[in-house]
Amino acid sequence: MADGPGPQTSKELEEFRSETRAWLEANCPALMRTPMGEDDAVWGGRDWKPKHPEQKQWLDAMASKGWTVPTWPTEYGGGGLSPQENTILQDELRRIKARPALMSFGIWMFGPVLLEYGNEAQKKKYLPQIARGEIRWCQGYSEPGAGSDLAGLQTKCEDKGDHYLINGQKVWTSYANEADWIFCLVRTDTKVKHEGISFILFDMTSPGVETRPIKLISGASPFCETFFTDVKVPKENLVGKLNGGWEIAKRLLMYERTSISAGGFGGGAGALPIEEIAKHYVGVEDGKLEDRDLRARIAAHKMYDKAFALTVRRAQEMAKAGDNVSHMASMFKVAAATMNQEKTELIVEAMGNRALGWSGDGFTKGEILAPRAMLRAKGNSIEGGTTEVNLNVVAKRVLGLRDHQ
Amino acid sequence: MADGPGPQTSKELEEFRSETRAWLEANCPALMRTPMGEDDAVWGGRDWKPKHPEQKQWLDAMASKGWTVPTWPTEYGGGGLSPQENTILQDELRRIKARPALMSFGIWMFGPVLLEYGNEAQKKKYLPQIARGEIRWCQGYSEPGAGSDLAGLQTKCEDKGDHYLINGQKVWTSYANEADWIFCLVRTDTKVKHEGISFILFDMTSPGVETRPIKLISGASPFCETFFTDVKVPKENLVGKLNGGWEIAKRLLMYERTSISAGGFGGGAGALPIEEIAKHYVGVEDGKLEDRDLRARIAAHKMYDKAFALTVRRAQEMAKAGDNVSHMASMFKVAAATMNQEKTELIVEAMGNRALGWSGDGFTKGEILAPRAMLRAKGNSIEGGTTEVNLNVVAKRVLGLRDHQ
Amino acid sequence: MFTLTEEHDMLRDAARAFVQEKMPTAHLRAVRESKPDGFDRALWKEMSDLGWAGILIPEEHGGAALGYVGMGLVLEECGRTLAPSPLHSTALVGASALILGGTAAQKAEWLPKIAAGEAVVALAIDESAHHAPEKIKLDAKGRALTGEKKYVADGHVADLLIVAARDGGAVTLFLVPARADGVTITPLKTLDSRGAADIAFNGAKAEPLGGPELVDQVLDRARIGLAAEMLGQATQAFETTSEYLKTRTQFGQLIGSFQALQHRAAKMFVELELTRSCVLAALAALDENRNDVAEHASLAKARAGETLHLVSNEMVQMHGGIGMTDAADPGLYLKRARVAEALYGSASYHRDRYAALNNF
Amino acid sequence: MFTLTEEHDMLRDAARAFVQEKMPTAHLRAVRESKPDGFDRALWKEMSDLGWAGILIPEEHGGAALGYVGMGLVLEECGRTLAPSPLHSTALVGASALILGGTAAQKAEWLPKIAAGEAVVALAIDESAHHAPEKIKLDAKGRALTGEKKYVADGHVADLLIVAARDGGAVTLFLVPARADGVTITPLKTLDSRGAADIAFNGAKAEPLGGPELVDQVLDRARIGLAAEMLGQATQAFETTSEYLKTRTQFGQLIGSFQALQHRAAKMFVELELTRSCVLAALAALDENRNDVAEHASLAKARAGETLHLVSNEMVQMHGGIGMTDAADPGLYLKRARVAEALYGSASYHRDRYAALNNF
Repeated sequence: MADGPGPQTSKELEEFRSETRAWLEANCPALMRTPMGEDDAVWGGRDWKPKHPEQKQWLDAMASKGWTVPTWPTEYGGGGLSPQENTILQDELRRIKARPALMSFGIWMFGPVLLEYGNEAQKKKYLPQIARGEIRWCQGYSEPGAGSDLAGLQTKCEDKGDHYLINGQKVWTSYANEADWIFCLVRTDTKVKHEGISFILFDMTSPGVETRPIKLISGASPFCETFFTDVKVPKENLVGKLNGGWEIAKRLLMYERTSISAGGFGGGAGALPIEEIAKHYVGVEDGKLEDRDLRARIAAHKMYDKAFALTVRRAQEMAKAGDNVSHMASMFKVAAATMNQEKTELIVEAMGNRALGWSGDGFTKGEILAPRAMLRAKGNSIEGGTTEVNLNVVAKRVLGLRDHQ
Repeated sequence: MADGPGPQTSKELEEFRSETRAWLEANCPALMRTPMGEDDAVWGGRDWKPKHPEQKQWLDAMASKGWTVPTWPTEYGGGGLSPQENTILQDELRRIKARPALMSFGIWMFGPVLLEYGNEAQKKKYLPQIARGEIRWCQGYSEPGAGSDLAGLQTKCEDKGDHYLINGQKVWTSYANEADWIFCLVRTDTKVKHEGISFILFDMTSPGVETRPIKLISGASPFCETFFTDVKVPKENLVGKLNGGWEIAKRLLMYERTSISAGGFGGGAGALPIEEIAKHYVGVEDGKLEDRDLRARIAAHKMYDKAFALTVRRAQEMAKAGDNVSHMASMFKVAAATMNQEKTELIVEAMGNRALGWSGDGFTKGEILAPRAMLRAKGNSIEGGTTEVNLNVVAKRVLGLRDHQ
Repeated sequence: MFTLTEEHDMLRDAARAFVQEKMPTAHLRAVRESKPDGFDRALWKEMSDLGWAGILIPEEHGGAALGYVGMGLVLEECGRTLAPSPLHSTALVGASALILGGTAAQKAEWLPKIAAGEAVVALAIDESAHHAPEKIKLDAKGRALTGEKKYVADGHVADLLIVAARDGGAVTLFLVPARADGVTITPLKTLDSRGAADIAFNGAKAEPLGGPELVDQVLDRARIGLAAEMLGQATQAFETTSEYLKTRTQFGQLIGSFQALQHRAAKMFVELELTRSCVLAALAALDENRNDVAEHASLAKARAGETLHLVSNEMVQMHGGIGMTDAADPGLYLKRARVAEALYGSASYHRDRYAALNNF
Repeated sequence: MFTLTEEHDMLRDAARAFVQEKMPTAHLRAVRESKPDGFDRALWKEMSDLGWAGILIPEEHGGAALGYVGMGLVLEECGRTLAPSPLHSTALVGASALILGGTAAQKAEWLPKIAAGEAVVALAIDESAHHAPEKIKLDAKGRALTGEKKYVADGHVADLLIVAARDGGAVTLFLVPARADGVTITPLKTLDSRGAADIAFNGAKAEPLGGPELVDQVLDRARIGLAAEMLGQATQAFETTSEYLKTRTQFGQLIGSFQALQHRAAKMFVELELTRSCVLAALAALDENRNDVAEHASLAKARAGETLHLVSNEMVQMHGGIGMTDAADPGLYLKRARVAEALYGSASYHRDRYAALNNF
């Protein structure tokens, strides 16, 4: 393994580190270095009202450097950083425990595919808005009859000469009721399946767009049903070729899986390690959890958790060394879902009847969150590609097993 | 649920019980009431040499009453007992801990289908020989290319006018090297699959029959490869219709699954309950197995085991009450295999390094048997229909799920 | 052991017809929205009029004396649709405690009220987050109770409390009217919408009920009855899911035609059949007054818990996104499952107990 | 942490070429039939000549000083074909004990012999059926050993024994030449055909080696090295099985096209990738001299044990009847798997230890 000369010398990188550290020290408000509560995430968008002025201050500072999207090119609002510089930036952000300046499907999913598939006008128009958190995007993918079988989608997009006309229904649109624009898969040819899909963008305030939040078993409503009735969309809003959307869709799904797995799923009451929760609710005898059966299962889970974290790190090191690790995305998605479901179930079990509350004063706030986190986690093996679909992908693309012939 | 009058009054049945008890007391030799060792099973057959004279004495006594096959009609060597009488006989045999007088694939599998599908001449000829243990049968089913997909068998059977000519190869023929006759599936039409199979019988001493024992991972060789080269078979040895063998084959498989599940798999070192083995090798602390993780898993296994035994009993009671329980055969096969594999693995784990011996004086006889029983048990989910095939059967026939259309 | 009498068959058929018609899952949704008690008192009266509240109660006290197998069949049918009512706490647990341990006067006072659906009874056992009857501390010296009980099922609606407490050495049961002085009931809003209560006792006057062995006897009945309800839940969850597999299409195929799902469904079927045997055997063991009731109770509760856990998770997963919505049924089964799994001892608790009962 | 050096890559490639050519599974079969030692001394000499016996040993004592990552890579390759040799007992465990705890004289005496493949070393730890270093009783008062050791890997062929014993309070390690007076070695015929020994000590004279913390250090190295070998076994068992799924036909289809098998194969792949990370991280932790070696060792050994258990069982099942025959490879992997799972602590042992290391 030759140590070829990198694009930057280690001296240059060290300089970047000290400059970055100084800048962060000067520009990250104190409040933005404290732990985040449930509602403290900043998603930006036209209607965003900061909960604290520091949120806006921090977002604007980061956006001014292009550091909400550090590796995007500077001409599109990015920071233009090299991978090494970005690693340093992330290190330094972690060091001061800075909150994310901006959460965004535009950053995680839409931006990367637009960089690859968009035309120059589209990139110029949309990417800087994403980087600055001005426009909040949502994803129009699943439909009632097209979940795992995404390519079975039916939302119709007709060419009306000077515009497209869209009719149909999407479901599981995350935060559609709070989003400004949507990136959307539509059917532009009904005679073929995968080859009849296009990737299109439009404003959620367009006439004919309606959203209806879906109440989940956990009690929350982060998703919507979204209805399109004769929605007119300018022709320049098509990304890539007409009927060429499936390739873009798959690429975007890859970014989605990676971002879900790498970030882990939301933990709910998971701020404390399981074993501390268990010690509190189960009790300890001779230094060991009293329920030895549960203890063994918690230990097995923690080992799985650690093995997963080590594997993420291994994949990162491999990627840095130039290896292709795209085959690992489906594996991470499966493992991350399994792990989060196991964790939230173990917490519920460890808390016994204190995790059986739904609301009210009889339980602490953490006790109320535990079963909701468990319920929420059931979706981890469904959203962003079901575990079944991801196991199919591993079997076929990674292991080379074939379908029935 | 009406309590209709049974075929026999309870007074008659009580008389049968006392007569049976007296007869067994007089006719079951003392040695035949002691626990069986590894090589004490009586399989009968032309070449059988009893290890002890009592074995022959016991077999002859039982055969004289027709009680080796208690429910078969008396004209075919059976006991002609009603189901209630048979239950009483089995009770009384268990009461004195009598060894089985005769083990036989003829009794468990071939006899029942011959009673159903054979013609009068065949029943008269073969069934009494089975009942008396004079002829030992083996089963010619699997082939190297036809395991789970049994109907893919290729052993060719040609009509040569006054006889059939058989060429081909079978595998997994239990004790073929010790059997006198074989019941065998052969291909009599190569143009169709299931409809080209016939069920035929022949003498293993026929010219052109050759057997070769297969050594298993457990070290034992209970199965053979069996080769047929121009074996001539009389035409009257066909059972049922030409090309009508698949129906008979399936019926026989049902008997096989039922006999495997009801009898359980051979236990090897399993004479002692797992927890007693574990107490000996793992140690006890405060009355509990020291390895609490293993203890929880042994408890879970024992509960599964008990649940299985209760389910067998429930099915028996349902059958007795006239319910159709044939849909439970595949379920029992799956559960029995799982259970026996779990049991033998837990024993090996509990015995630690004492279950890692293969031979020699460094280990006790029971210690040597434990890993061999574990290895042998791996076949439980393969033989008599794999677990995969049985799960398919449950999904399709019991749950009504369909194949891809 | 597994044979039902004609009376049992009739009882089950009647229960199924009633529950399916009057208490489908939509009824639970209605109760969740509008009944803070966690059940519908008018329907509970109807159930009592059908004789269910008195299934275990001798005829002399107004009951039908149909035994635990009969009780189990009705609980199973109620489990199928998650029908909320005080049937388990009152007609099974409460009635059992009084029948087994009550004096003639106590029986005469309470059993007719129970059979008539006029008194709701709750058993107060646990004092911490986990089921641990061997650790009960509630003090009953001088027949005055002092201490706390946690998550008492139907404690928020009970008329009569049966309280496990320690009078000197052994733990025994005591009767306390729920509205007596010194009893403070804190209602809980629970995951399964049925409600429960934390209860504090501050010198509440109590009448003793039977001796120390009564605690185990009553708890084992509670466990077995709950296992029967859980069997019904798991069976229905499985059947609803099987139906969905036969109707939902993806990739141009019914999802039930995918072999990976077929095998998972087949394995659930095996688990359900095994669990059914355990539950029926445990109910029969009660009616037959056998000496291995404890073992049967732990077996039934542990296996029902494991099976329901598996099936409720698979129900959500196999329903996909739909299964995550509050508007669909899987969430309701999942929530009730987690409550039932924990009540009267988790599978982990009963594995431990089963091992102890088998001396290892 | 996971990045290999060029030297490591070369070492692994050389090991793979050698093992695949000279020690395929057919070699284990040959050893099983004709070598009561459980390995081939000529091939062990060749392995030593390639420098493997001295991978850990400093250059001044004739070794290559390539560290634990290098050692792990070679052990993994040996695991792939179940290649039998004293590499683990001698080059890893024996060398580690001497390097970490030996005096200058002890090192000078033994390390060159180990590096040259001239001395086989065995670590004698367990005294009962299970790995339990905290319960060691073997008495070392007055530097004379008395007691018994069970199932000492390579104990039947060792020249030098490293023995854990108690001199007064704490357990420490001692050196005893295998042919010394007072040492009685009973060879064992083992499931994996490699052999082992029960060893009795009756006043055998012993030299102390290092202090009490040495026992844990050496055991953790043994566990991590064995986990690397097990990773190789599991990886090859999986790859052989995957290939079989792509060639075996039933019902007119490759069996690997059945979705139920595809999902099981995919899950095994996930387990293998997670286990690989644990093993590599543990080896790196040794080379980096980190303070969390104990946790890494238990993680690697437990996960390698669980993964190998799963994969070895699936290997037999997916091969069907063929998998049950002695002539096919699955049985060989299964047998070695069960031995490796038990040595130096089962998954159950290491779950317990991991929990204890994490204070719960």
